[in-house]
Amino acid sequence: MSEATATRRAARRAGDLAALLRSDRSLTVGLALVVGVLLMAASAPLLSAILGHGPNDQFPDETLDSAGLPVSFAPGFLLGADSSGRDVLLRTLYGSHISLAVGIPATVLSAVIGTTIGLVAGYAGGRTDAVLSELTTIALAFPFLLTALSVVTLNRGAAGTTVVDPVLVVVGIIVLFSWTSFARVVRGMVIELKGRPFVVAARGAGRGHAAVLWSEILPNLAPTVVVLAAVQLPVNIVAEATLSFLGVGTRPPTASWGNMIANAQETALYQVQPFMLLAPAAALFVTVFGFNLLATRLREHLDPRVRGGRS
Amino acid sequence: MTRLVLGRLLRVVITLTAVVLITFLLTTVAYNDPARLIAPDNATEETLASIRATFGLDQPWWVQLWRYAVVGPPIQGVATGLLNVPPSLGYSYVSQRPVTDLILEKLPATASLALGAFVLWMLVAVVLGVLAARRPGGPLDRITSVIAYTTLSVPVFVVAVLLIFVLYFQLSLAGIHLFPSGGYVPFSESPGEWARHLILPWTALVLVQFGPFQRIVRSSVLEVTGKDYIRTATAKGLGPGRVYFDHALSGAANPILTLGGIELASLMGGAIVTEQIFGIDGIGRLAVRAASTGDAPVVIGVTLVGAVFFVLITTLVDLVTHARGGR
Amino acid sequence: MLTRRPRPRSSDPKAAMTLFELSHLSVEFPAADGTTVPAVSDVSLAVDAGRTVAVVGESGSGKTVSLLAATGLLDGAVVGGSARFDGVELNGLEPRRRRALLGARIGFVFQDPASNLHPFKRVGAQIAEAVRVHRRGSRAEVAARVASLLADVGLDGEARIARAYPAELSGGQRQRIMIAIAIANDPALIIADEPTTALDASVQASVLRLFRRIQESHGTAIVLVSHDLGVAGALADDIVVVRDGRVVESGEARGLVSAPGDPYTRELVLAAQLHALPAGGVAPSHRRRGDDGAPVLRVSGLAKSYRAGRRRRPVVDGIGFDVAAGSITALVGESGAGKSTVGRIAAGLQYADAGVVEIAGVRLPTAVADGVPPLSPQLRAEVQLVFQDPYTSLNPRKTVAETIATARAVRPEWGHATVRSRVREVAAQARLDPGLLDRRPHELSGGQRQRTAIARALFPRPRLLVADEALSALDVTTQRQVILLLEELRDTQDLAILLITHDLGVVATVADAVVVLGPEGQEEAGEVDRVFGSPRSAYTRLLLDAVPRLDGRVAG
Amino acid sequence: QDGADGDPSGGTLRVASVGDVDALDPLIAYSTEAWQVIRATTRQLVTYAGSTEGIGEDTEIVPDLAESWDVSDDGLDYTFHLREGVHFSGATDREIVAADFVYAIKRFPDPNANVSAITYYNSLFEGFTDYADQFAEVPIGDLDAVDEFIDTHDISGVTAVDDHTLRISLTRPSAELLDVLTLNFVSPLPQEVVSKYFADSLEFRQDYASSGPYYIDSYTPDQKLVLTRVEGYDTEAVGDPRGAHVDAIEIDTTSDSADAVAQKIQTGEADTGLYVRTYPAAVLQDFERTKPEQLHTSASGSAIFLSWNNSGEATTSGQEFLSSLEGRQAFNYTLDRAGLQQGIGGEKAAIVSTEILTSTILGYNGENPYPTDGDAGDVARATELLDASGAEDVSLALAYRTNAEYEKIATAIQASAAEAGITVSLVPVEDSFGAINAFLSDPVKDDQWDLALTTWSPDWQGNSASMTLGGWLDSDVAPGGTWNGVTYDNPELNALAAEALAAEDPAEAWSEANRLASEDLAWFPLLERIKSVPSSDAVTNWVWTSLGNGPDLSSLAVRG
Ligand SMILES: Nc1ncnc2c1ncn2[C@@H]1O[C@H](COP(=O)(O)OP(=O)(O)OP(=O)(O)O)[C@@H](O)[C@H]1O
Ligand SMILES: Nc1ncnc2c1ncn2[C@@H]1O[C@H](COP(=O)(O)OP(=O)(O)OP(=O)(O)O)[C@@H](O)[C@H]1O
Ligand SMILES: [Mg+2]
Ligand SMILES: [Mg+2]
Repeated sequence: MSEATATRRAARRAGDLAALLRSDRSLTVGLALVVGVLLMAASAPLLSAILGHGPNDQFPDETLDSAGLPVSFAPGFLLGADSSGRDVLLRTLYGSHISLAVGIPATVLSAVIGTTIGLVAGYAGGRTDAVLSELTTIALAFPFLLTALSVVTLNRGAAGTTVVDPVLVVVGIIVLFSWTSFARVVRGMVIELKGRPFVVAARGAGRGHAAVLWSEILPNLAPTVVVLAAVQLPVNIVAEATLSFLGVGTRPPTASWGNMIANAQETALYQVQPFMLLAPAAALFVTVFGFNLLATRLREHLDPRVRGGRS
Repeated sequence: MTRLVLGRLLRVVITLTAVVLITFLLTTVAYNDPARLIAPDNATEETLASIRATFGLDQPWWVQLWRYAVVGPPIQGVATGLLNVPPSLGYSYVSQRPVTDLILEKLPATASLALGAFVLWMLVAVVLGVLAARRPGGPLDRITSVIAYTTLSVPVFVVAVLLIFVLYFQLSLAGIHLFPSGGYVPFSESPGEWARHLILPWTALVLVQFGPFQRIVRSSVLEVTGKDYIRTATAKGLGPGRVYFDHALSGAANPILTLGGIELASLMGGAIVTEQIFGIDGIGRLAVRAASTGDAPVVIGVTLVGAVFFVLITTLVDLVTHARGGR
Repeated sequence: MLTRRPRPRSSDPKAAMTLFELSHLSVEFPAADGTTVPAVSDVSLAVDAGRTVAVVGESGSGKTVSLLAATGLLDGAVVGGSARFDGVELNGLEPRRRRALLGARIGFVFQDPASNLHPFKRVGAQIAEAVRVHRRGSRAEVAARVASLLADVGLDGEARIARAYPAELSGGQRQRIMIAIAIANDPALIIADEPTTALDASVQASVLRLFRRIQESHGTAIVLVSHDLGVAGALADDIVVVRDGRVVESGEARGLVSAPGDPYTRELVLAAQLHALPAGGVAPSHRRRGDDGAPVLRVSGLAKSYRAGRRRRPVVDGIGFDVAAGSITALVGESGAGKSTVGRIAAGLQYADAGVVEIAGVRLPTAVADGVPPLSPQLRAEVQLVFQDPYTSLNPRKTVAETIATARAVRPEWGHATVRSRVREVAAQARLDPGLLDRRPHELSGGQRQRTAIARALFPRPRLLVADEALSALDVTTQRQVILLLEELRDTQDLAILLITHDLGVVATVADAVVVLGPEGQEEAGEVDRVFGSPRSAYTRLLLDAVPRLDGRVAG
Repeated sequence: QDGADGDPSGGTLRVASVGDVDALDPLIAYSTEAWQVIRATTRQLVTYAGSTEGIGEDTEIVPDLAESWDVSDDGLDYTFHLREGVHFSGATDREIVAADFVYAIKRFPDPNANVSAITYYNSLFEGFTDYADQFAEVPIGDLDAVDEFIDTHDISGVTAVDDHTLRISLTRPSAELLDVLTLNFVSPLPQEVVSKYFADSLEFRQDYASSGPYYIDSYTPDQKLVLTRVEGYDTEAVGDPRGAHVDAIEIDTTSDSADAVAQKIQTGEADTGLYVRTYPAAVLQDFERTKPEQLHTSASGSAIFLSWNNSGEATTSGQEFLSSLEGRQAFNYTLDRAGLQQGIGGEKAAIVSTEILTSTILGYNGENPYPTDGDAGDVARATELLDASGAEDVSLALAYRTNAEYEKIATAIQASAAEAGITVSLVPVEDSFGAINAFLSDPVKDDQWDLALTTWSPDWQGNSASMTLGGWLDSDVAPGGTWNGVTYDNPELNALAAEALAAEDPAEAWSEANRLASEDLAWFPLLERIKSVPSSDAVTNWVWTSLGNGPDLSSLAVRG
C-alpha cells in the first residue's frame, strides 16, 4: 500500500468515526463519560495541589464536629469529609486511579493470556486443546470471591509490608478469573476460522503455522477481542470495588471506591454525610456505565457476530 | 449419548480433583497455623504439638492431602475423608464439627436465595428480553435497555445497602413494616415469612444481574427473529405470541441456556456479598467467616461444593443443548 | 424427464377465475437516514386456480420481496398497489384475518429448507403444528393427517423421519417437509420461492414432479419464483420476467422462451442454455491437448476416509484419472460424492489414505491423517486451488493485493518489486481492475471476489489449477466471464485445470474430459463428447436425464 | 404481665446481635458479650448485683448460689454454704449440689477444652497444678478417658463436704478470690450431662443444663438463640439477685454490622444489641437528640491501646526502635489522643487514656506521665526525642482488625506519626477475635508487626488490676506468647504486682505499679471507652452489669 493511500485511508477512517459519533448518540455519551472519568483521574493531583491537601490527609478539626461526625461541606471540602476528616471529593477523584490502575491492566492481561490460550487450544486441537480447555473449566469452577479471600492472605510479608503491591495482587486475582471468557470465545472462533477456506488457502499457498496464526487468524479475532475487553473492563472495575468493599482489595488509607463505600456503610455515617456513600457510588456508577455503554456500542459496530445478526 | 455422558463425567472428576488439590495447597500455604486456631489463646507449645498430631498437621502436605481425601483425621471415631462412604469434607477447626454438616445446614438458605433469584431473574429477563426483541428500538426496548445498563453499573453491595435503607429502614421508621431487614426463615417453618425475608435480597440480585441477561435474551431472540424459520411460523398463520415465545425463544434457547447455567453457578459467588449484607446465614457467610479465620477445611469444602455445583450445571446445560438436537 | 403438462389455455382470460392477483405492487424499505429505498416499483401478475405462473429474474430483482410483501410477511416495509387473493385485498388487511388465510388457503415453500425449518423442533411436530393452527382435532387425527401428508410428499418410507430434526435430513427430504407444511391445509395457492435452487439435478426433478402431482390432484394455483428459466419453463404456464423491481415482459411460457422480446429476457435464456445440455448433443472436442504424454496431475487408486467418532468412514476409493497440461478435466457427481475431497487432495491440502497422486511427476505423501501435508514450496507453487465460496475463501481483513500475494512464500526468489508486478499481472489476467487492489472483500462484488481468488491461485505460476465449484455462487453473466477466463488460461498459459462442478451444462461447454463420481465411487471417465454422447454407466445416464433442456432455439 | 402497674414481669426481650454468641459453655466463654448471655443461664457462688448507675458502680459482691461463706483466719480456707432446693433446668432438673461446682472446676485443665481463664486459678487453688499436670497426659479426643480421669482424680483444695457445703483451700491468701468466683467459669454443671460432650460443642449447646433463671429453649447457630425463663422462677425463693423479669430473651444473630443492629433498634424490631463494639456515632447523636431516655451511657473501664512487639529478639528495625524507652516516648508524643477521641465519637464515646489502668479500676491515678497540650500530642517533642535517639527512617508496622473504627484509629495514628517523620505501615487482619489472636501469637509472624491495636475490658470492676498489671504485663505470670500482643517484661513491675496480690489492701501497690508501667509505656494507652447503648422504648428497668461490661440482659424488663 502506498503512503498516499494510507493517509487517504486514515482520513477516511477519521471521517467515518466523526460520522459514527454523530449518528450514534449512545456511543457519544459512552465516550464522553469515559473521557470524563479519565479527566477525573487526571484532575485529582491538580485539585489536590490547588486545595493544598492530599487524599489521605486528615483534618478532624476542620471537618468533624465534637461528636466526631463529619460535615457535608466545609471550605476546601466541597463534598465534605469522611469520618477521619479526609476530603471526600479528593478521595473520590483519587479512587479513579485505583479503578483504572486495576481495571485496565487486569483487562489487558486477561485479554492477552486468554487470547493466547484460546488461540493455541483452538488451533492445535487434539490433546493440547483438551488440556487447555480443562484448565479453563477448572478456573471457571472456582468461586471468585471465596478464592480471592484466600489468595489475599498469602500476601503478607515481613514488618507489615506486603510481598507484592496489593494492587498487583488484586490485578492478579481478577486476571485469574477473567482470562477464561477470552479463552473460550477465542478458542471457538479459532476452531471456526481455521476451517475457513481462506486459512486453508493460505496453507495451500505455502505459509507456515505461525504465519497463518499471525496474519490470517489473529486479525480476524482482533475486533472480537477488543469488544470482549471493553465488556470485561467494567466488570473488572466492579470486581476491584467488590474486593475492596470486602476489605481484601486496596489497603487503607489508599482511597478506593469499594472501601470508601464499605466505610460509609459500616459506620452508617452516610445518614449524616450522604456524600460518603454517594460520591464514590456515583463515580463508580459513571465509570462502569460509561464503559458499558461504550462496550455495547463498540460491539454493535465491531463485532461481526452481532453485526451479522439481523439479516 | 452414553459415551458423551461418560466422557463428561470423567472430565468432571478431573476438574473437581484439580479444584480440591489447588484449594488444599492454597489454604495450606496461606492460612495461619490451624493448631493455634483450635487451641486457646494461651496454649503451650505442648498443647499445640498434641493438636497438630491429632489433626495430622505435623505431616508433610501430601500426607495431609492424602488424609483429607482418603482417610481423613479420625475425629470422634469417625473417618472424615472425602472418599469415604458417606463422603465427608473433613472437620472444621473452628466450630469443631464435620464440614459436611455445616454445609448441609447452610444449604437451604443459600439455595433459596440463589434459586429463587435465578427463577425470578430468568422470568424477568426472558419476558422483557423477548418483548424488547419484538420491537427493537421501540419504547419497551429502550426503557429496558436503560434500566439494564443502569442497574448493571451499580454493584450489588450498593444496591443492597440502598434497598435496606429505603425499603426497610425508612419504611419501618414510617411505621410500615413491609420487609424485614434481613435474616432467613426456613420454608418449612413458614413459607410466607420465607418469601418475605428473601424478597429484598432477591430483588438486589435480580436487579444487578438481569441487565446483561435480558440483553442476551433480546439479542438472541432478535437474531433468531431475522431467521427464515420464524417467517415460516408466521406463514403457517401463527399469532405473534406463539411466534415469539415458542418458535423464536426455543430457537434462541441454546445461548440463553448456556449463559443462564453459568450465571446460576456464579450466583453462589454473588450470593456471598448479598448474604453478608442481608444477614442470611448461608454458605456464603460460612465461607467468608472460614476464610477470615483460616478455617481451611471449611474453605476447601465450600469451594468444592461450589465447583461441583458449577460443573454439574454446565454439564447439564451441555447435555440438554446436545439433546435438543438441531445445530 | 420433465415435460410441461399440456393444458388448454382459456380463450378468454377474463372468464377464468383469477385467484391471486398483484397489480402495480411497489415495496419500499425504510433506510437508516429516514428516507426509503424502493425495492419493487411495479409488479403485476395474476394466477388462476389450477395454473402456474413463474416469476423469473436475476438475483436481487425483487422476486421474493414482491411475494412476501403481497402476503404481509415482510415486516417494516411500505407496500403500495394492490394484492388480491380470492377477492380479498391483502394490502392493509387486519392481522387476524390475514392469519386466517396464511397457512390455511395460502401455502408457502421457501427457498432454503435448511433455514426455513425450525432447527430445534422435530419435523413431524412442525407439520402437525401447521395442521393444528387451522383445524381442531384430536391428537390421533392430527397424527394421521401428518402421516398422510408425509405420504403425499413421498416420505412415507421411513418411520424415523417424523421424529427427526431438520439437520438429520437430506436437502431433498427437507424440501419435501417444507412442501408438506405448505399443503397441510390443502391451500388454494402455493407460493414457492426458488424451491429447487439448492438441490442437485436429480432431486430437483423429483421435487418439480411432486408439485405437478399436487396441482393435478387439488387444482392448486402455484406461483413459482426462480432465477432459472430452465426450471420455470419446465413447470409454468405463464412467465413473468422481473428486473430491478419491474416487470419487463410476461406471457405464455413456451412463446416467451422461444421468442424473448426483451433483451434482458434473451440474456436469461442464454444463461439457461449454459446450464442445459445443448439440444443437439455435445460437439466433439476440438481443443488442443497437452502435446506430450506426461500429465500434470496423475491420480490412481486414491482412497480417503474421514474420522467419524472413533472409526473412519471411507468417502472415496479407487479414484483414477489424469489431467494434462492445457486441458480442462471436469469432476462431476452428486452432492457428497467426494468431489471436493478429491480436489483438496489433488491440491495438496489433505492427505490421501492410499493411492498415488502425482503433481508434475512428484508424488504427494499419503497417510491416514488429518491436517495439511507439508509440501515443499516448489511443489506448492505447482498447484493451486480456487475455493467454492468466494467470500469465505478471502480473509476479510486483507486487501485484494495482500490476498493475491499470499503465496509469495513459495517464491522466495521473488523480491518486493517482482511480487508487486506479479500481483498486477495476475490481476489483469483475472480481469481485476487495478483500482480494486486496495479494497477489502466486503467492498467487492461476488464476481470480483471470485476473480480475486483466481488471481491468488494464479500468482505463483502454478501448472495445475483445481477449481472447486468456482461458478455456482455467481450470477449468470459473471459465470460466463469466469468460464471464458478459464478457457483462456488453458489455451494461453497451458494450464491444467481440474474443474469441480455439478453443472453438466457447464461441463458440456468447457471441459475436455470428465470424471463422474457416483455414490458407489468412480463411475466412468473419458472425453466429454464420448461420455455425454454414449454414457456407459447407468448413473451417468441418470445425471444427464435430470438436466433440464431448453426447448426451442433462441433467435438472434 | 404489664410493666405499667409496677410489676415489670413478662414480655420478650429481643436482642439483635452481630453474629452468633461466641461461646455458651461457662468454662469457655471469655468475651463480655458471651458473659452478658451466660449471666442469664448460669449462677455462681457469689456475684455482682448489677447497677442502674453504671458499669463502674457494680462492685458489690452479693451471695448467689452460696447463701453464706466462712473464711479461715489465715485466709486460706473458704467454706461456702449452698442454698437448698435450687434446681438445674434444661437438660436436667435435678437439684444443684456442691459436687457440681467441684466437677466444673475439675473440667478446667481438660486438654480438649483449653480454658484461658485457668490462670486465675491454677496457682491459687491448692493441688490444682498437680491435677492439671496429670490431666495433660489424657489423650485428646477421647471423652471417656476424660470422664474417667475426672472420676479418679481430685483437686485437694476443692471438695464437696456435703451436698450443700463446698470447701476451697488456697495456696496463698487472696484479696480477690470472691471477685474471681463471680466469673462464670466457676458455675455448677451436672456431670452426667456435660461429660457426654466436648466443651462448648454444638451438642453441648443443644443439650444445655442451665443453672440460671433462663434455659436454652432453642438454638440455631448463626440465626437465633431463644432463652426462656424457667417455669415459675421465683427470684426471692432461690435468692437470685438477677431481675429475671422477661419471659423470654430472643437473640437474633443474623445482623451483619453495628449499623444493621442500630437500624433494628431504631425501627423497634429489636430492644437492644449485642456484639456491637460501638454504635454508629450518627445513631447515638440521633438518640440523644430525639429520645435521650433510650440512650444509656456508662464508663466501662474498657481500654483501646497499642501494644508493641517485644517477644524475644527484635526481628525488625521497628521492634528494635520500640525496645528503647526513648523510642517509645518519641512515638508516644506523636499520638493525638484528643483527635482519636473525636474520631470515634467524642466525649460521649471515649475518654482519653494515659495510664495502663482505666478509670474504674483500683490503682487508677488520673495522671499523665507525658502530658501534652490538650492531649493532642507534641510533634516537636517527638522529633526532638527522635533526633536524640539517633534513629532514622523509623518505620513501624501496625496490625489492626479490619473494621471501620479500628481502621480510622490506625490511619489517624499513621497520619500523626508521619508528621514526626515516623512511617507507620498498616497490617490489616481479619476482623475477628480469633484471627487477630492467632496472628499476634504466631511466632512465625513475629516479623510482620511492631505495633498492635487491641482492646481490653476488665473482667470485673474495682479490684481487677491483677488481670493487666498482675496478668499480661507480669512476666512471672503471663503464660508466654504474645496474648493480645502484650509482651512486656519488667522485674520491678512483677515485684510490685506480687506485693499487691498478697496485700490486704492492694490499692497502694496497684497505684504504684500502674505509675511504673505507665511511665515505662508498657503499652501505649489510647482511649477508654464509654459505653453508649441505645434501646427500644419498650425497655424499662435498665441495669448495667460489670461482668458483661454492658447491659444486664438477665435483668432488663420490657413493656407490653
Ligand atoms: N429487509 C430488507 N431491507 C432492505 N432491503 C431489502 C430487504 N429485503 C430485500 N431487500 C432488497 O430488495 C431487493 C430485492 O430483493 P429480493 O430478495 O426480492 O430479490 P430476489 O429477486 O428474490 O433475489 P434472489 O434471487 O437472490 O433471491 C434487493 O436489492 C434486496 O437487497
Ligand atoms: N473434514 C471432513 N470431515 C469429515 N467428513 C467430511 C469432511 N469433509 C467432507 N466430509 C464428508 O465426506 C463426504 C464427501 O464430501 P465432499 O465435500 O468431498 O463432497 P462433494 O462431492 O464435494 O459434495 P458437494 O457437491 O456437496 O460439495 C461427505 O459425506 C462429507 O460429509
Ligand atoms: Mg429471493
Ligand atoms: Mg464440494
